[in-house]
Amino acid sequence: MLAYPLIAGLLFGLYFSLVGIGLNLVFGVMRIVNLAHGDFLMLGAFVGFGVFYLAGLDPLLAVPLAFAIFVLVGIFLYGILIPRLQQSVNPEMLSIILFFGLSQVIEAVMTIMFGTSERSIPSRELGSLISKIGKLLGASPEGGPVVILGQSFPAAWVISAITSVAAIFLVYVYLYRTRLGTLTRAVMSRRDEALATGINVDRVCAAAFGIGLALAAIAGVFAPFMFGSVTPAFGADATVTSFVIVVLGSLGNPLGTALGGVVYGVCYMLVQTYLSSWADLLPYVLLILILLLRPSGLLGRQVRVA
Amino acid sequence: MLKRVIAAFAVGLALASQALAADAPSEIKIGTLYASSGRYASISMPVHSAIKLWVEQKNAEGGVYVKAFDKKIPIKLVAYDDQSNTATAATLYNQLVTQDKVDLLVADSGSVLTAPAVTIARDHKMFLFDQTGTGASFFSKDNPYIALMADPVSTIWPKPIADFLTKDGPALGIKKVAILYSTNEFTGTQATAVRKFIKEANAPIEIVYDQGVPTETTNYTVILNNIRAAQPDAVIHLGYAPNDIAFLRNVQDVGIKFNMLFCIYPGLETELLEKNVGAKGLQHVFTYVPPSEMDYPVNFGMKMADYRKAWDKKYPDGKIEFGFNAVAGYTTALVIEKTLSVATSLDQMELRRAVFSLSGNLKTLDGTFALDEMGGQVGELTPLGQLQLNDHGHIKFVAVYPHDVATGKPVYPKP
Amino acid sequence: MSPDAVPILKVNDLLKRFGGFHALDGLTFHVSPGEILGLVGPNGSGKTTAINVISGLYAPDRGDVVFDGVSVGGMASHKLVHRGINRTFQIPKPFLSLTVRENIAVALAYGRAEVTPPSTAELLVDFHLDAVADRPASELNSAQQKMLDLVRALATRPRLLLLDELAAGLNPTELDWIAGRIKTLAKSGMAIIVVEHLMGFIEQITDRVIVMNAGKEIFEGTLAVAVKVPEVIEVFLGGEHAA
Amino acid sequence: MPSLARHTLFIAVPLLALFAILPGVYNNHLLLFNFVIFLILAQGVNIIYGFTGYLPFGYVGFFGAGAYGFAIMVMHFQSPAPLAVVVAGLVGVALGLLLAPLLRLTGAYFAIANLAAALAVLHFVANPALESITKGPYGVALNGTFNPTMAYNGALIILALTLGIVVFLRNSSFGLALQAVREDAFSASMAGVNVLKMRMIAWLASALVAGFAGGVFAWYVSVFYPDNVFSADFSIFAIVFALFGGVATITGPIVGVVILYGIYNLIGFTTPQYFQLIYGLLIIGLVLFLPAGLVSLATRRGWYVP
Repeated sequence: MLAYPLIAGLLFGLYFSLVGIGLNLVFGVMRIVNLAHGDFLMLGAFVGFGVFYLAGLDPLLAVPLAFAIFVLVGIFLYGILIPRLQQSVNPEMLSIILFFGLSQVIEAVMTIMFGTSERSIPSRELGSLISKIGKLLGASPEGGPVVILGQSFPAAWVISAITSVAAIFLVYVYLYRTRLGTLTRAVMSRRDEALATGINVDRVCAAAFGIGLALAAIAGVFAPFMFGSVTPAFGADATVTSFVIVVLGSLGNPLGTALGGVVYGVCYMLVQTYLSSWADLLPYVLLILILLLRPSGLLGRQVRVA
Repeated sequence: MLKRVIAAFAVGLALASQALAADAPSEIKIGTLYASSGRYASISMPVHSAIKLWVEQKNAEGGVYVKAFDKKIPIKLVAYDDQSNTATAATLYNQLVTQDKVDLLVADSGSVLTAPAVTIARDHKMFLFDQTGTGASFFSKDNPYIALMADPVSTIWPKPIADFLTKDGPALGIKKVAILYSTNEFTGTQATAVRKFIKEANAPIEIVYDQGVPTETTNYTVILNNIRAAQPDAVIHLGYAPNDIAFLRNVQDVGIKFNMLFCIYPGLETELLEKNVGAKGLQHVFTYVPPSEMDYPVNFGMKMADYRKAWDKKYPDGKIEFGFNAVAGYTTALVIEKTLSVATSLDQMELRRAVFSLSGNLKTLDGTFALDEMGGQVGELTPLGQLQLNDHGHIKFVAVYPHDVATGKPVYPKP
Repeated sequence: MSPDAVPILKVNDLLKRFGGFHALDGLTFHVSPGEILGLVGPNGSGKTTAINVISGLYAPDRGDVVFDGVSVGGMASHKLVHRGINRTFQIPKPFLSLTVRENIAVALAYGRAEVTPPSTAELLVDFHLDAVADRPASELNSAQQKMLDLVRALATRPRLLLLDELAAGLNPTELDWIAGRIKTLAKSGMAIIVVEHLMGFIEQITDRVIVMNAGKEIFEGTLAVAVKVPEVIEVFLGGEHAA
Repeated sequence: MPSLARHTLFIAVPLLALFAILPGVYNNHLLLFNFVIFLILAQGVNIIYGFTGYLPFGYVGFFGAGAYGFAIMVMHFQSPAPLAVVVAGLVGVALGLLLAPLLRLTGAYFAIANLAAALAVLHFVANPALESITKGPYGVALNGTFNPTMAYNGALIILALTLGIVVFLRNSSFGLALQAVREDAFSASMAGVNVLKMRMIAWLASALVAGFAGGVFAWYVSVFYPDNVFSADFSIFAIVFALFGGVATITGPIVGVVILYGIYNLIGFTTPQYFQLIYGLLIIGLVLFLPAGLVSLATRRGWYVP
C-alpha cells in the first residue's frame, strides 16, 4: 500500500520539478513573478497537439521543437516587456500584474483560435518513435504500463519523469558548466555587482527568460498525459501549483525545485491515499508552512524575512 | 401652469403606452449569459451555441408564434459574456432584467453560473429558465420563479444506476461497489443519491469504497490502486468531463480492469471523451445513454438526426462539441418556443403557468419534459447504458436499464 | 572630554554569530555623554555589526548592552529610539517616496515623546535641506540623503548617536563642515560613536578610538597612540584600508 | 480648512452621495452595488499595499471568509443581517490575525503566500467534511435575509468607513509612518516607529473592510457557491483597479475603479467575445506605460494629488 504512492509520487514529482523549474529560473535571475507560467505550459501542450495531429509524429518530438520556439518567444517577449518593467519603482510587484495581463491575453487568443474543449493525445503515442526504433533493432516492443517493483505505472509517467530528469540535468550543465550559465548565476546572486562588473545583464536575462519559458513549454508537452487533457484555461491552476513546488524547493534556486517537485509529488500521493478529499488543501498548507517555518525553502540559504 | 402642462403630458404618455402595450412588440427579447472563456466555458458554449442556432432558425421563418399576440414575432437574443466570473454574471443578469428589460430570462449553463440568476430572478419576479443548473438549493416551495429545462435534478438523475445495481446486480454477481466522486455540487449530490438509493433498496450490495476527491483532481493513478485494493465488482465514478478523461486514461495506462465501470461523461459528451480517451478506452464502460442515442419520439421541434445536421451545418469547424449540452440548449429553446405558443400573456407568472402546463406533455429530442412542484426536472431521465465497439471499431450505445427501454444485455464482467 | 563622567553606554562581552562566523567576539567598551568615540578597524572587523547590535537590528548572542543603567540588549529598535539611541546608515535609507519634510515629520511624531522635538525649519536650515524640503527624498543626491538620514536621527533627540561612515563620499569642504556639526552636538552632551575609514576625519573629531579586529578590541586610546602600536599597524597593513 | 476635512468634504462625501442617489436614476442596482464593492476592495488593497507595500494577492480570502461568516450567522444562528455583517467583518479580522505571521515575508513571497492562504481557506470551506457547517461545495442559499436595498445601504456604510480610514491615513502621521515602513522598515524603526504594530493595524484594517464587503455581498446575492465568493477575480480586480488609479492616495483607487470597472462593464455589454483579450492588453499597457497609476500623470508635474 505504501510503496505505490511513494513510487507514483516520485515519478509525478519529478515531472512537477520540470513544471516549476522555469518559473524559478525566471524569478531567480530577474526577480520577476511570471504569473503566465502555466499558460506557457498550455502553449507547449498545443505544440504537442500540432506535432501529433498535423504532422502525425511522436509527441516526444515536440519537446525539442517547443524548446526552440519558446526560447525565441521568450527572448522576444523579454525585449518588449522587461526593460520597461525594470524601470519602474517596484518591478517585482508590478511583474505580478503585468504577467497576469499576459496570461489573460494568451488564454483569450487560444480560446478564440481553438475553442474551449478538452484536448489530448492517446497515451500510447508518446514515445512511439522509441518503440518503433526498438522494434527495428529487434527488441520486443513494450506497450502499456511499466512495471516497477511489482507495481504497474503509466508508461507516459515514466517517460515524463525521465525527460524531466534529463532537462534538469541540462539546466544544471547550463548553469554550472557554460559561460553564460556562470554569468547567470552571478546575476542571480548579486544583480548590482554583476551590472557593475560589466556583465551584459540584459543578454543573460533574456537567455534565462527564454529558457524559463521553454522549460515550461516542454513540461506542457507532457501535460495531456499527466493531467488527462488540456484546455486554454489550463494555465491558472498550473501556475499556482508551480509556485508551490518552487517555494518548497526554494525560490531563486532552480535546482532546489527538483527536490520541491519530488516532495510535493510524494506528499500529494500520500494525502490522496489516506485523506483524499483534503488533497487540494495540501499544496497551499505546505506552501504556507514552508514559507513560515523555513522561509528559504528546503534547499535555500538566502534570508527573505523582513 | 408649467406643472399642469407636464402633468397633462404625463397622463397622455401613460395612456399612449397603455395603448401600445396591447399591440404586439416588434420582437421578443430573450436575455441570457454565456462564458466564452474560463472554467465553465466548455459547458457553456455548447448550450449557448444551441440557442443561437434555434434563434437563427426561427427568425429565418419570421419568428416564433406568440399566443399572447396571436402572431409570429422575431426573437432578439440579448447575450452577454460573463467569462465564468460569477460577480460579472450577477451584474449582467441584472442588466438583462433592469436595463434591457428582456421578456424571458435564461440562465447560463451549470450550477455555479446559474446561482446568481436564481436570486436576481426571484427578486425581480422574473421567471428563470434554468438550463442545466441542477443545484438542489435552487428549488424550493417558496420560489415560483424557476424551472429546470434540460437536465434532471441531481437527486434523481442517478436512479437508473442504483436500480440496475440493486435489482440486476446480485444476479450478475455484483456484490461490492466502489463510489468515487468529485466534491462539487453536481457530482457530490449524485453520489449522495446513489448511496441513498442503494441503502434503501436493501439489496445484498455492499459499498466497499466511498471517497470524494477535489474537483480539480486530474490524476487518479494512486486512487485507482486504492480502489483495486478494495476489490469492488463495480466502480461508480462521478466527475466532470476532465475528471472522466483523466480517470479513464489512468485506468488504461495503469492496466487495471474493473468488472463494471460507470462514468457520467462518456454518455453526455461522447465525442469529447472519444477524442481524448479513445474508443478502446471507452469499451464496456457504463454510462448514461444520452438522448442522441435514444431517438425519443418527438412531438415538438427537430428530431435528433435533423438537429445534428443543422448543428454540423452551422458549426462545421468542430470547436464546439456536439453533445449532451448542445442538446440541453436546444431543449431549453424548445421549451421556450412551446411556452410562448401557449402563454396567454408575457406576464412572468403566466409564463410559469405555461411552462408547468407542458410538464408530461412536451416530448422533445431530450425525452419527456416533466417538472416536480418546485420546478425541478424529473423527466428527461437518462437510462443506464454500456458502450460497446461495433465491428468497425466504432462506439455504440447499448441501453441496459430500465428494461423497457433496454436495447441489449450488459457485458459483465468486462472481458 | 570628561573621562570621569558616568558612561551612558556600556557594552559588555558582546558575542554575535552569523552561522559559524563570529562577527563580534567578546567586545567590551563604554562611552560617556559628550564624548566622541571612534570605532576603527579593517573591513569585517565587526564595527557595523557592533552598531547594528546596539541599535537593535540584531540581538546579541551573548553579553549585554547597558544604556543609561538599563540593560537593552535585544530590545526592539523603536524602543531604543524612545530611550534615546539613534543612528545613521552607511547607505542612507530615507523614505524615498515621501518628501524631505514628511521624512522628518515621521521621526518627529514617533521619536522620543518626553522631550521637546527640535523644529523642522531649524533642522532643514542647519543641514542645508531647506531648498529641497518639499521634494521627494528620491530626488536628493547622495550627500543630501546622508544629511536627511542624520536629520531623521536628530529629530528624535538622541542621547547616543551612532554614525556609520557618515563621511564617506563627502568632499573636503563638506567634511570640515560636518565635523564641526558633530563636535557641536557632542558639546551639547550627546554621546557619539563614529565608525569611519577616513583616519584624518577620525583624528579631527574623536576623543578616543577603539581599534577592532575579528570582532574584538585590540586597542583603546587616542588615534595618535594607536598608530604606533605594532599590533594595530599589522592589522591595518594586512587589511585593504591601510590609509 | 485642514486637509483632513477638505478630503472628507470634497472626495468622500460627494462619492457617497453619488452612490446614494444613483439607484434612483439607474436601474441596474447590482451593477452599482458591484461598483461599491470594488470601491471598498480597491481601497482595502490601498490600505495594505499602498501604505505598507504588501501585495495581498489573496485578498479575496477575507472577502470569502466574510461572506461565509455572514452565511453561518444567518443559517445557524438566525442572526439579523446587519449583525451578521458585523460578524463578517470580525471573521475577516480573525483570519487576518491567523495569517499575521505571513507579514514576516516580503515582496513576492508575501504575495504568493497570501494567494496560497486564500486558496487554502477556499478549499477548507468547500470541503464536504464541513457540509454541516458551511454546506461544503454544495453552496449556500440564505432565506429570510434577502433585501437588496438594505444590503446596498449597508455597502455604502462600509464604503464610508473605508474611505474614512484612507482619508485618515492620507492625512496623519500614522499614514506617513506606514509609508515609511513600506519604504524601509529598519529605517522607520529608527524613526521610532513600531513597525510590527503599525503593519498589523493596517493589515487588520484591510482585512476588516474586506470581511465587511464579503458580508454585504452575501447579503445581496443570498445564493452562492464557494467558487463565487472566493473567485480570484476579486483580488485581481481590486489590485489592478487600485494600481491603475495610483495607490497611497485617496482618489487613485476611486478613479481606477470608476474607469476600469466602467470599461470592463462596457466591454461586457458591447463586445463580449473579446472581453478577456482587451482586458489583458489594458493591464499590460498599464504596467508598461503608467506603472505608478493615473495619478502619476499629475504627480510627475509636481501637482499634489489627494
